Amino acid sequence: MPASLSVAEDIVRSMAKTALDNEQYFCQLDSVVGDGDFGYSLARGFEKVMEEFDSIDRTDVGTFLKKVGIIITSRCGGTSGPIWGTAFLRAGMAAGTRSELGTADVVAMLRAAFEGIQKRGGAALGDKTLLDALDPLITSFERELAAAAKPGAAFAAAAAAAKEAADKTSELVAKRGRAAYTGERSRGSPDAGAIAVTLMARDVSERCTATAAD
Amino acid sequence: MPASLSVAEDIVRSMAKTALDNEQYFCQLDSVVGDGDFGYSLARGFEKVMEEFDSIDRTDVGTFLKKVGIIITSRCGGTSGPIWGTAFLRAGMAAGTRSELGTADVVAMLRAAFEGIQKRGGAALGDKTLLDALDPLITSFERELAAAAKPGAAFAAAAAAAKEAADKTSELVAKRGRAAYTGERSRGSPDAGAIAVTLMARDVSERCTATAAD
Amino acid sequence: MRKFVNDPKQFVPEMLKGLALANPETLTYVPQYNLIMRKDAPSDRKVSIIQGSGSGHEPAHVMAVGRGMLDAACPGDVFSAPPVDYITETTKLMRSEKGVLYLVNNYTGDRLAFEMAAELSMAEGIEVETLIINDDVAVSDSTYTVGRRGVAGNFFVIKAIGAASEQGADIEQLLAIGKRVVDVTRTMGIALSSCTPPAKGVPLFSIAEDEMEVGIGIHGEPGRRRAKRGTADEIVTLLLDAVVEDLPYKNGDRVALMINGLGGTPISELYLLFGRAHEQLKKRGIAVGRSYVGEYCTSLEMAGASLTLVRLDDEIEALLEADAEVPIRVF
Amino acid sequence: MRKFVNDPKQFVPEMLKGLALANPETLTYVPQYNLIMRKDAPSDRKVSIIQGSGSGHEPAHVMAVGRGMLDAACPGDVFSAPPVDYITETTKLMRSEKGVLYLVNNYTGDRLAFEMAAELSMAEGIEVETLIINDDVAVSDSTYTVGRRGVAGNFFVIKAIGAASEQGADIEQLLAIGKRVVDVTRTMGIALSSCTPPAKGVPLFSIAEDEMEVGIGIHGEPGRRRAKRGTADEIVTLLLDAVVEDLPYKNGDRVALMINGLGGTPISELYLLFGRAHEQLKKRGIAVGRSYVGEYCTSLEMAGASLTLVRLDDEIEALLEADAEVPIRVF
Ligand SMILES: Nc1ncnc2c1ncn2[C@@H]1O[C@H](COP(=O)(O)OP(=O)(O)O)[C@@H](O)[C@H]1O
Ligand SMILES: Nc1ncnc2c1ncn2[C@@H]1O[C@H](COP(=O)(O)OP(=O)(O)O)[C@@H](O)[C@H]1O
Ligand SMILES: [Mg+2]
Ligand SMILES: [Mg+2]
Ligand SMILES: [Mg+2]
Ligand SMILES: [Mg+2]
Repeated sequence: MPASLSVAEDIVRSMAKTALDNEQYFCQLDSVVGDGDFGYSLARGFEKVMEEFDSIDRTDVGTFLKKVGIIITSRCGGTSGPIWGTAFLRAGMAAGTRSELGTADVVAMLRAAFEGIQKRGGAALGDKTLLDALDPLITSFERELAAAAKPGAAFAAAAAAAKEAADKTSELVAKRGRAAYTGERSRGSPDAGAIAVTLMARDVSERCTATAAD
Repeated sequence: MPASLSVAEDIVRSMAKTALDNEQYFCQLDSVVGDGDFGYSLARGFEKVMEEFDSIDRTDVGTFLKKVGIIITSRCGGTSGPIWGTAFLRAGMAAGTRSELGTADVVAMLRAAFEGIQKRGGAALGDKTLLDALDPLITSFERELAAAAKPGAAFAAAAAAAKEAADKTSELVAKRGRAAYTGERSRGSPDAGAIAVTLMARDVSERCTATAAD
Repeated sequence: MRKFVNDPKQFVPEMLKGLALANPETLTYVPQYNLIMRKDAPSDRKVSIIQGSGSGHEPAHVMAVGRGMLDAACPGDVFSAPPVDYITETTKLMRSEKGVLYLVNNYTGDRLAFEMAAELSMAEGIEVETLIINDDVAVSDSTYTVGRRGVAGNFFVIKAIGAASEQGADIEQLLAIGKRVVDVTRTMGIALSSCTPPAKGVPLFSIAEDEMEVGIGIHGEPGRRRAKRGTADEIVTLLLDAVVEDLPYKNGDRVALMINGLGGTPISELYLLFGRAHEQLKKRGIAVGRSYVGEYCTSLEMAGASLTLVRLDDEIEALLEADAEVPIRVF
Repeated sequence: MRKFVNDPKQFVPEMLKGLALANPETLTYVPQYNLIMRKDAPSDRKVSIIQGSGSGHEPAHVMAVGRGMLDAACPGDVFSAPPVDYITETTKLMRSEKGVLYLVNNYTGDRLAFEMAAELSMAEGIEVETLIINDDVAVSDSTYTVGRRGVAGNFFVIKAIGAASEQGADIEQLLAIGKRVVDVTRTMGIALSSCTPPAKGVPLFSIAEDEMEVGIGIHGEPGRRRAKRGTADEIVTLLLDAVVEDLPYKNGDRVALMINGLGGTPISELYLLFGRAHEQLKKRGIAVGRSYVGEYCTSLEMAGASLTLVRLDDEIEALLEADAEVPIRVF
C-alpha cells in the first residue's frame, strides 16, 4: 500500500476515535449555546465510517477520502453532516488520482476542505464556527513547513495554533448554526466545532505523525 | 334570637374557620394516601357557607342546618360534598322545628348525621374514614352527659376522645374513598377526614362552649 | 409549579372559557354551573349523554363533548368530583324525552354526587340512568371494597354510547351497550413522575428519576408497587401481562389497542410503546384491529402512560368507527 | 430521564415503526431511510410534498403525513437535520411528473442538507423546489445572520400547501401559496422547563421552577431573555405584543390563533391561554376566525407553549378548512 494512503487511513481512524471518545463532551459544548446534538451527530457519522472502513474503495487517497465524505454526508445529521462531508469530499477532490502526496498537496487539500465548508455554510471567519480553528491550523502548518520544519513538528505547531484559536472563540458571538440564536449569550463558551477540530488535530499529531513521513 | 340558634351559628362559623385555616394541612394529609384535594374541597364548601351566611334562612335551627347542608352539597366537590352535606342535612332534619334544643337533642342530631354519612357512603367503622372519629366523639359525649358532666366539659372530653381515635386511624388500612387504592400503604398515616372532625371538635369546644349553655 | 395559570381557583373555569371560545359553533360554556354543552343539545330524538368527574384529565371529558360523543360535561375542580347541584343543573339543561344517561367513573366522590343528583333530577320527573365505568386492572375487587377505578377505557364507553345514541338507541339499549363495552375493556397505567394540581402548588407525591409507579391511578393514587424503571419493552410486557390476563384476552381475539399519555409524556414515546405492544400482542395471537395513540385521559402533566385493550366484535367496532366530532381533533 | 425508551439510538426508528403499525392502511415506514410515506403516494397528478427536520417535535412532522398534508416525511435524529441521502431517497420514492416540493424549516442543518439533496435529486432528473419556513419572531433578521427559525407556524404551511396540492395546483402555484402563508404567519414561544433528548440523557439547559425562557427555540435554544415566570395573563400579553407588532396584525384583521403546547404542558393550560389570547385579541380589534389548540410542534417533554397568528383571507381560509386526514387525529 502506498505510504500516503496508509497515513490517510491512520488520520481518518484517529479522527473517528476522537469523535467517538468525545461524543458526550462535544454534545455538552454544543448545548451551552447550541442544541446539544453536535457530538451525537459527529459520532454517528464517524461510527458509520469505521463500520464500512475495510470495504471503502482505496484506489487512491482521493477516492478514499471522497468515499469517507459520502458516508459522513449520508449518515451524519445536523449541520455537521453537510459541513464535514463537504470537507472530506473537497479534500479528496484536491488529492485527485495521485498515489503519493507531498506536504504541498496536503496543504492544498486542507485549503480545499476549508473553502468547501465556507461555500456550503456561508460562514465567514469570526462567525464562531469550526472555520475559526481550521484557518489558523492551515496557516500555521503552511508557515512552519515554509520555515523548513519537519511535517510532524509543523503539524504539532499547527494543532497548537488551532487550540489557541479555538479557545479564543469564547470571545466571539455566534453568527451561524443554532448557536446564533443565543446572540450575546453565546459569548463566554468556545465553539463546539472549533474544539472538535482542535482535539482531532492534537490526536492526529500525537498518534499519526510519528509513523508518517517525517 | 333563641339561644340554640346562636350556638348553632357559632358552631358552623367555627367549623368553617377550622376548614379554611387548615386547607393546606388537610390537603397534605389527603395526599399521603389519597389524592390531596380534601382540604380544598372542604374549604370551598365552607367558604360558600360563610359567603351566604347572613342570608341563610333562620326560621329554626333545623332549617338553618339543612340550608348549610345544601350549600355544602352544592359547592363542595369530591366525596366530601355528599358526605358533609348529608351530615348537616340529617342533623337539621333531626332538629326538626324545635326552637330550643337540649343536650339529648344534640346527641340525636349527631347520631343522625353519623347514620346519614354511613348510609350515603356505605362505610363501616374501621374503614378509616371520618366515621372513626365521629363515633367515639358521640359516644363519649353521651357518656359524659349521662355521668352528669356539664355540656361544655362533656364536649371537651368528646373532642379528646375523637382526637385519640383519629390518631389511631394511622393503624388502619383505608377501605373507602381514594385512599382505599393504597391498600397496605395507607397504614401509618391518619385519615384526613377523621383529623378534620377532631380539629373541628377541638375548636368548637374552645371557641363555642364557653358561651353556650353550661 | 411550571404552569400557565392565573388564580389557581379559577383554573377550571378559565380553561372551559377557552374551550368554548375555541369552538364557538359547537360548544356553549355555562359559567354558573361550570358546564360545557353541545350547542345543539338536548334533542328529544336522542338520549342525552352526560359525564362529570374531576378536572385535570383533559381531554377527558370536557373535550369529548360533541356530535357522536357527550352531550354535556360537568367537571369538578381538579381531581374532585363535581358538586351535586352542578350535575343537577346539567341534567335539567339536557332533559330529553328519551332520558338522560350518566357515565360515571367508579370513584366514591363521583358515585355519591351522581347518586344524589339522580335522586334530585328524578324528583323533577327526568328519567336518569347511570352506567359505572371501571376498567382499571391495577386494583382488584377482592382487596378494594370500593372496586376498580374508571380510567382511559372511559373513552371507548363514551364513543360507543355516543354513536349509538346518535343512531337513536333508547336508554336501555345504551345501558346494555355500555355494559358490553365495559365488560371487554381493561387498562393499566405506569407513572414516571408526579403532577401538581394548580391550587395545591406542590407535587402530589415524590418519585425518584429512575423509579416508576406501577398501576398508578389518574389522581396520583398509588398503584400496585413502586419499582426501578425498566426499558420501554419491559414496561410494555408488564402492562400487557396485567391487562391481557385479567379479562383474559385470548389467542384469536381482535382488539382495539390504546396507548394513552398521562400528560407529560411526548407522543413520540407513546408511538414507541404502541409499536412494541402491537408486536407483543401479535406474538400472543391477538390482532390489533383499531389503534389509538395519544392523550385521552391524563393526570395534568404527569409523565406516564396507560395501555387499554377492548375486545372487538362487529357491533362494538361499528360504533367505534362511527363518525364523531369533538374539540380534541387537531383540525 | 423519565422516559419510555429502549436503546436511545433507536428511539426514532422505534417511534416510526409504532406510527406505521398504528396506521396500517395509510402509512408505510421505510426503515432503510427512516422515512414515513403515504401508502398512496406519489401520484403524477399532484406535486409531492416532503418535509424533514430533526425529530422530537412530534406530531410535527412525521404525524402530519396523510391526505391533504404531507406525502412523506424524512426525520432526522432527535433535534438533528436528516442525513442527506435519506432526503435523496425520500425524493426518489416521491418522484412525480408534477415535481417535488420540500418544506424546510429555517435552520442551518436543514437548509444545507436539503440543498445537497436537491442538487443530487435534480441530477437524477427530478424537479425539486424548496420553500423555507421562518415564522418565529423571537429572533429577528437584523441581528441573526441565519434568519428566523421555523416553528409551529409550520403547520399552517403544510396544511395550506397540502390542500392546494390535493386540488392539483402546480409547483409554482404551491410555492406562491406557501410564501403567502409564511408572509402572514408569526409565532413566539415560552418555555417553563427544559427537555432531555433520549440519547443525551440530561436536560438541555437548566431553568429554575419560577423562571421562564421568553422566545425559546424548539430545540432548547435560548430565546430573547430569561425572566421570572408571570401569570398566564401576563404571558399572553407578552406573546401577543411580540407577535402582533411584528407583522403587524391590525384592527379589523381576521386571524387563525394557535396555542401550541411544547410537549409537557397539559391541554387544560393551553385552552386557558387560548381563552385569554382570544379576549385580548378582541380588545385589539382582531377577530379569531379559526382556532387551534393542542400540540403541533413540540420539544419532547418541554413545559411551555407558543402562540401563532395567521392573517386570514378567503384563499388561505379555504385551504385551512379543506379536509385532511393524518395520524394525529384522535380517532
Ligand atoms: N454555517 C456554518 N458553517 C460552518 N460551520 C458551521 C455552520 N453552522 C454551524 N457550524 C459548526 O457546526 C457546529 C454545530 O454542529 P451541529 O450541532 O451538528 O449543528 P446544528 O445543531 O446547528 O444543526 C458548530 O459548533 C459550528 O462549528
Ligand atoms: N365512603 C365514605 N364514607 C364516609 N367517608 C368517606 C368515604 N370515603 C372517604 N371518606 C372520607 O372522606 C375523606 C376524603 O375526602 P375527599 O378528599 O373529598 O374525597 P375523595 O378525594 O376521595 O373524593 C377521607 O379522608 C374519609 O374521611
Ligand atoms: Mg447542534
Ligand atoms: Mg381526596
Ligand atoms: Mg378527590
Ligand atoms: Mg442540531
